[in-house]
Amino acid sequence: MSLETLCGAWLAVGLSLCIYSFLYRDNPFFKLGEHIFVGASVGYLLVITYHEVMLKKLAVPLIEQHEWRLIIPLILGLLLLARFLPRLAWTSRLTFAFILGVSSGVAIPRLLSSFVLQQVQGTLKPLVTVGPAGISFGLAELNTVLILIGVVSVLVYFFFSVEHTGSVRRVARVGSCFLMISFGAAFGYTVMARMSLLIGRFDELILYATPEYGYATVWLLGLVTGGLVWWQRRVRQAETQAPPDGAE
Amino acid sequence: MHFWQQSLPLLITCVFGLALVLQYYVPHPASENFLQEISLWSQIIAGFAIVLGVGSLLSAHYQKIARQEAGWGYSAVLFVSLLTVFGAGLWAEGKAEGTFFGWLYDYVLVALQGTMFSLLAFFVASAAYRAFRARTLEATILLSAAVLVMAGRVPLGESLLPGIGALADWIMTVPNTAAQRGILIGVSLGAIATSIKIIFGIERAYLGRGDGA
Amino acid sequence: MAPLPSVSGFPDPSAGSRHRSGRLGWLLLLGLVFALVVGTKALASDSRLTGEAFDMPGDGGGSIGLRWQGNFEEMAEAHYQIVLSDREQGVFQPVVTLPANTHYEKNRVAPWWMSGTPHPQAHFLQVSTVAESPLLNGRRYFVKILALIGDERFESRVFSAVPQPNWFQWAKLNNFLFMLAFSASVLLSIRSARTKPTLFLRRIPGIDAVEEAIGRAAETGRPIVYLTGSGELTGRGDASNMSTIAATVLLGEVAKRSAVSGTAIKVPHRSPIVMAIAQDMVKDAYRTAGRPDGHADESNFFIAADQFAYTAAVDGIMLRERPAANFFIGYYYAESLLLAETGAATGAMQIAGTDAEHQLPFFIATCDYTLIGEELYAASAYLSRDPALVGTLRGQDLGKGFLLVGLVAGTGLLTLGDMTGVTIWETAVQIFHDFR
Amino acid sequence: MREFAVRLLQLDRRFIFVLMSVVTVLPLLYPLGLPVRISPETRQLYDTLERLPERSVVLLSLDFDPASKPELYPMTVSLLRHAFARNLRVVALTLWPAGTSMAESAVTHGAEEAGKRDGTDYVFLGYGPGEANAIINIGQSLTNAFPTDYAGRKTEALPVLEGVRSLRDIDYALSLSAGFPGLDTWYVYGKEKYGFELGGGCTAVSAPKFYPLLQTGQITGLLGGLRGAAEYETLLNQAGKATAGMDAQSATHFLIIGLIIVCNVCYLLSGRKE
Repeated sequence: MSLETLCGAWLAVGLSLCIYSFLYRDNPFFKLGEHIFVGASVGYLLVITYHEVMLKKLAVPLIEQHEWRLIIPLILGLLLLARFLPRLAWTSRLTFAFILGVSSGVAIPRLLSSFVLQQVQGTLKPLVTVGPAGISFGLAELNTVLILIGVVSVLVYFFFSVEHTGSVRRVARVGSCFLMISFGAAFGYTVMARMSLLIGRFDELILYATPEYGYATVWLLGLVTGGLVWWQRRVRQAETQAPPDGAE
Repeated sequence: MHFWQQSLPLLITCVFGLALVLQYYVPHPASENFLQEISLWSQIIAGFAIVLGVGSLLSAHYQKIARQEAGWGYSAVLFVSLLTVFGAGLWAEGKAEGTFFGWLYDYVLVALQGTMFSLLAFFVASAAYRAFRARTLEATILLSAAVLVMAGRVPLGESLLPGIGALADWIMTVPNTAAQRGILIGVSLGAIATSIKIIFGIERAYLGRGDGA
Repeated sequence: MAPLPSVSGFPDPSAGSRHRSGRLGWLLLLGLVFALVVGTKALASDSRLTGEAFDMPGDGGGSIGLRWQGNFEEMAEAHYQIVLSDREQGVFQPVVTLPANTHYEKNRVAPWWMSGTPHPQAHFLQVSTVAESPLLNGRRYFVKILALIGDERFESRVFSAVPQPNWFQWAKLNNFLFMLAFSASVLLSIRSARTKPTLFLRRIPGIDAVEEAIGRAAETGRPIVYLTGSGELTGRGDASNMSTIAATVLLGEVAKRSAVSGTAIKVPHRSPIVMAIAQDMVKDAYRTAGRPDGHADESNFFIAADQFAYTAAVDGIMLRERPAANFFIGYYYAESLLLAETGAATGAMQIAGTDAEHQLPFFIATCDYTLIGEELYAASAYLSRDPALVGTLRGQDLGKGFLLVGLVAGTGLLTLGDMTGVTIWETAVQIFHDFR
Repeated sequence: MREFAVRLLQLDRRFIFVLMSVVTVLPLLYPLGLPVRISPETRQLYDTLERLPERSVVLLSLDFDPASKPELYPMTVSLLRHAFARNLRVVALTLWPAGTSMAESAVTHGAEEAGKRDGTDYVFLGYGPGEANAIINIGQSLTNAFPTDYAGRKTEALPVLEGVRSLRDIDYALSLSAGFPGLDTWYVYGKEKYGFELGGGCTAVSAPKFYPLLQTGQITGLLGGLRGAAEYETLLNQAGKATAGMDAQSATHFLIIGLIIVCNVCYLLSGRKE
């Protein structure tokens, strides 16, 4: 194993454990990890923006291919950054105005087509099947009916111009049941996602706990735990001198 | 000044908004070229928007250091970590394969980001124990559906309770599809309505308050 | 040229123009479409293989359409070959060879306002390349249709058409009309909300819960914690804009009511921009409630932009101060669970409102009342009576109502049509279809 | 009894955290290897890829950052394996800046493993800024959106992009998405206008909202979360990270189900009081 991989493994484990120390309570290790995280993300974002956007999409075409029309987005982009200069801050509105105009204009017809017409089209189906054997109604048709009922009742639930009384109330109630089933499914899937992330991280931590990596996870777990105990003791001492005023 | 600060932005939004709405219905090459150009410009501006976002974040931390507020040391750590990654990235010309920049990405960024979000698994577990209660009919239906889907989408559930996988599939493809479709239609109409209001200058929160930014 | 086979029952060659006519006499605009489309094509006069070539309507140019009839479908192994040239007397290059019983126009996906009612025997093909190079706009192309049956070969006369770029995509006509109608309904509703401040909006049950929570705080003398979420108002049009605006509007209303009952309200923030707006809202609310001495700037305070630092601090506040009620309104990310769980553990009454659908399940499971998605906008419109909010809601309801009626009536008619064998409804519901 | 229930509910949450760790680690160390059933939406994606003729162009948009790596990286690996094994051309990119290096290394390693040549069999275009605008720009003209690929070569001259001028020339686009921009953005701003076949994978969090699009055929095939990735590995007969995680997934799900049940039993016993 190369030295780079070994150092990397120790660093990754150390930082991961700093973050996990939040499970005990908010503490300096977590704060350290969190700030390194934010700093590294921002640094990475800047590098990618510089190379992939500023250089490749702007500077190279502008300087090497003389595509002068790209001066317009350059100016609009610089106006955006004028936000940092209090006296010129208002000029950034021109760029915001451009971005908002473009994104709103582009969105309207496309959303109508993708999520309104297509979705209505997908719901508009005959509720029975007419075949050579006559009219039939099976499981597939039952599902079609259920989807229609679900879509209609959810739309009624989110209808605010009509009082929910009588039959409207009953339909809206059905809508809320459909919503709750769907949110339940979403709940289950979200749990699934969170667990997958945990499994992914633990998988790596277990790998780094092997002898090849010098038992990185084991050693560092001990170190972080020891650090937490020491910190906790110091906080306790401080608390006995002053009234408690900490996190939970 | 009022024209430059208030009316001109509204005009720009309105003109570009309407132009891009109409562009959709016009297949003529002139209109297609316009779309291509605008989308390229927007991509470049998006790059500057990232810089703007980063800048506002950093200015908050910079002030913390300048005023030596509580915990300013952490903000300093943030700057050190930022400069390290940024410097390494420029040195490596943005290439990650086999560089120090790539090493930082693999062992710092990937590890930290992954871990940060995996914390939530623990909180889901504790909330499941302490807070997810069937206090209303809605919550009861929700929790029952959640339990069925959770059991039906893992191999253990399917081998313990045959048929639960198919039931979970059905929940996803029928009641879930119906409800999500209702939401999708409603949300899309809402987004379209907001876009219309932006184009016609009724929704103008982006202009900010007063004469400041 | 090989002799043509004698055929019986050959369809009326004049069908080409007849099937164009819309028989329902729909909108005047649609009539105009037909007139335009019909005007662009040349009719063929050959008696065996009849057809026509025309510029494809409503496209960006570079393609022509072919429509033809011949009754070789019954014969085994019959094929049609399309050949094309840019000179009438020039060399014709093959474009494509198709089995004779395919490419029927009736199977083509096109709306009735473009295709009319196709003849059952008519074939249709769109040609945009020949020998791998694209057709050029403004140049006249000549086409022949060949019928190949074994060794025999029948040829149509030469048709011609000029591909042109067009200025309107007719397939998107229904989308265009919906767009106009919906825009009008939103804008007109906002106008009528301005002139008629009493425009009806239903009172959603969540509003009662809001009032109950404020009442409970007044009884117990403990504060209210109100979170405006993790949304930003940077003006970049983020997904969180709508709910963050609604959160600040609703904050104003909650502040008004709590000022009257003398309850303290605490609003910790993640975004300085949102905080500045929230301060204005609370100040206005205190003034309206006749308590200009209330300290709006003290109730709003900034904590940290970092997600977990903010969450830990707010959790600390909830545990220390034991608020009577917690409001989680606005846009939320993963912190929702941590906040709502801690709040639930303190026994506070909890009300959530968000359109962040991925966080809704957690709020519903941990809070006493949750405003779901659009209910949040409705609550802020109902309480504030801001015409722009009320009008938008009304405009959206009109759109939803139209789709609702379309869905119910359309399904009913389609089902009835299927049972009775009437196909007209399948055509009619195409106004809800998305064509490309 | 009531008091006991209340006390039980107030158990320190750190106890649950330890329980959670144990339940996750044990199956990772001692796997059971329970079989994974294939869901129809995974099958659909597999079949679509299987039906494409050789040298068809597959666009792979890796729209995620390291936070979703455990869920979406195994999918990336499987899809690349499948596409390369079928001898399809792969055009990869990302709409998420933070995922750029991860996407690059995934594509490079996948190609190395299959012995594919950069520029001829596959290309990594890099990061496309501007979310929806990036998609529209590629839809209008690929060389306009990406004059050069990630390595800085002119895209016009690359053999892998021969005959590919815009999204209209893509045979199957796959977006592996962790949020916005993602699969739905690819539909609204891509397929809606440029009409290519679209499918993809997503984190489990966003899976439920894609079902309405599956039902209408707006998207062809969907891999939902780690489970979807495991199903795809099963279809390819190449068990990987996702399959290995399935037992732990089973265990954690049943732990959560158990906790919800205990919580509600205690809630009932405590007389529905907080």
